Amino acid sequence: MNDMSQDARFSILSSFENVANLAEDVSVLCGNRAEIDEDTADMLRLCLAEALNNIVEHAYQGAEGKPIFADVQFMRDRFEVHLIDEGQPMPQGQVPSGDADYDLDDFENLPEGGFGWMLIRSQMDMIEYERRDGCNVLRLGKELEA
Amino acid sequence: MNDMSQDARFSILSSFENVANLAEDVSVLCGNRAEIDEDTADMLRLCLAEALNNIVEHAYQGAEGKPIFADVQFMRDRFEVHLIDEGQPMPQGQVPSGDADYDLDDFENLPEGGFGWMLIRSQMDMIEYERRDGCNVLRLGKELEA
Amino acid sequence: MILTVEKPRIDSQIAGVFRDEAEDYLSDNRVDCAVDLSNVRFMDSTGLSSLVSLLKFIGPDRKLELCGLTPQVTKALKLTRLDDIFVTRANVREAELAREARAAMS
Amino acid sequence: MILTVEKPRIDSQIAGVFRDEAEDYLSDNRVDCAVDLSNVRFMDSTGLSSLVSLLKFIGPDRKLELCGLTPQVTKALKLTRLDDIFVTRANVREAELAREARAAMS
Ligand SMILES: Nc1ncnc2c1ncn2[C@@H]1O[C@H](COP(=O)(O)OP(=O)(O)O)[C@@H](O)[C@H]1O
Ligand SMILES: Nc1ncnc2c1ncn2[C@@H]1O[C@H](COP(=O)(O)OP(=O)(O)O)[C@@H](O)[C@H]1O
Repeated sequence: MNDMSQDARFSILSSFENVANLAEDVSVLCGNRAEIDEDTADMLRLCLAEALNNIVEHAYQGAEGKPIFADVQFMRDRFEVHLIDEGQPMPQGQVPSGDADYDLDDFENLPEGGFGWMLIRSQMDMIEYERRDGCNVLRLGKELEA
Repeated sequence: MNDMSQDARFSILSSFENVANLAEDVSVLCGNRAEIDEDTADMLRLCLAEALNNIVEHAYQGAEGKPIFADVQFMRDRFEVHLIDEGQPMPQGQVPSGDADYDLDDFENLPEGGFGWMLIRSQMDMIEYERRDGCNVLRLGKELEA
Repeated sequence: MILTVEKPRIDSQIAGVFRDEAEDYLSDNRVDCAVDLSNVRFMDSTGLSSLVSLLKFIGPDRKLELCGLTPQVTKALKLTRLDDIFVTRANVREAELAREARAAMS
Repeated sequence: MILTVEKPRIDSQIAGVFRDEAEDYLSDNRVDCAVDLSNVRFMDSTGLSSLVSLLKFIGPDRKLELCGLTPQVTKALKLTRLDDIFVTRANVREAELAREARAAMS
């Protein structure tokens, strides 16, 4: 990466197909611009798909045709993706914990959900949520190796 | 391509390196989203590089750090890229002709420039220029095969 | 028996169908099962959920193993610690050998 | 003689240097010249301009030929109709055979 000043903003309308495309576009762009390797770009795509699927499923409760924005900012040593929607806020106004220290031996109570946030937390170096002007703003950041 | 509603806006600061990156990012995005083949995506990248180099060279007369925007819009049967800068207007307020019917036999007077616009004209289905609010707005459009 | 997933992705569009079909099969046939994931290049959280559902469905008396994991699937299992819950085999052949070994022991 | 371009691109960052070096060489050595473009994957308008400059520079009494054109270069020459102005050869070997044939004729 060569310059601090390359930003991109994507605008789409909510649908599972559109968010899958968006996750791909953004991860390809980050792969090109931030020179991350293919594995990292794959995992980034997965995280974006998880966060964007949550927006369609939970924030918009499955409704299609609602606005979603993705702002991508490249800085010298990291990049950020901000996901913005106008749907329902996160429960308790914060990002679900999604910690991966559930009890492996408690067979009956193995979690059947929450893996999305575990994956996001394992990959991103910064996760910040804010409710702003009636919008959900989720900021995901990743440091780049020197 | 599946949905009419996928737009992207890229913002960069002028420099030959940044515009080369931008030409690549936009052509990769169009290649993914509009399902154009690799050859077409290569030629698109070339056209964008030509138009963006002209902005740095002529509109901004080589100055670095000036704003350039690229808006990409995908529609069912075509896509458009709008390039916007705040530099000097086009001469005579219009796009240079760049027609490729120069005289092949007139050896001494072979053109040594103007190939950029010949390439752009040969590849794009729509080329429109407008001066708006002190900005140059160049709209390039390409039809997609059914 | 071996359940081979033909699709290259187990994501939100397909995870539900996959789970339902597998559960139907496993209620009709009370056998051990190895899920062959060698065609699956991409698995998201709903794919992981469907595997956990299957494991609970089959219960403690039967075996559910995974085989032929591609790199992205391996990574997704590891990051959610599900690699500690599932028995995995390199490929279908290994899964069959393991089943034969169990049969010989019992 | 054969002038081989080592770089994978002839664009605005390199076209000027390429032209100057080639012109220096061609003023010191009054020979025919074949430009080997087999390494060049990408050529933009400034690359095309530099080739036209070279053709004018070498003048009508000497030959300037291009060889080893990759698909993108072939396409750029065609779209600007410069493929009608330049003699092109499939590769370095063909360019040398053509030069030998010319030498035998003269
Ligand atoms: N507005 C919202 N945007 C994003 N996520 C939300 C929103 N509202 C709720 N959520 C939460 O996101 C969680 C989804 O977590 P995730 O780890 O992807 O698991 P799941 O497999 O249940 O989708 C749900 O628990 C849901 O409560
Ligand atoms: N503001 C501008 N934006 C884009 N192009 C401009 C602008 N002002 C002038 N131009 C014209 O663009 C032309 C560049 O054409 P091009 O075909 O790329 O040839 P060249 O090889 O001379 O760069 C120049 O003739 C120049 O006059």
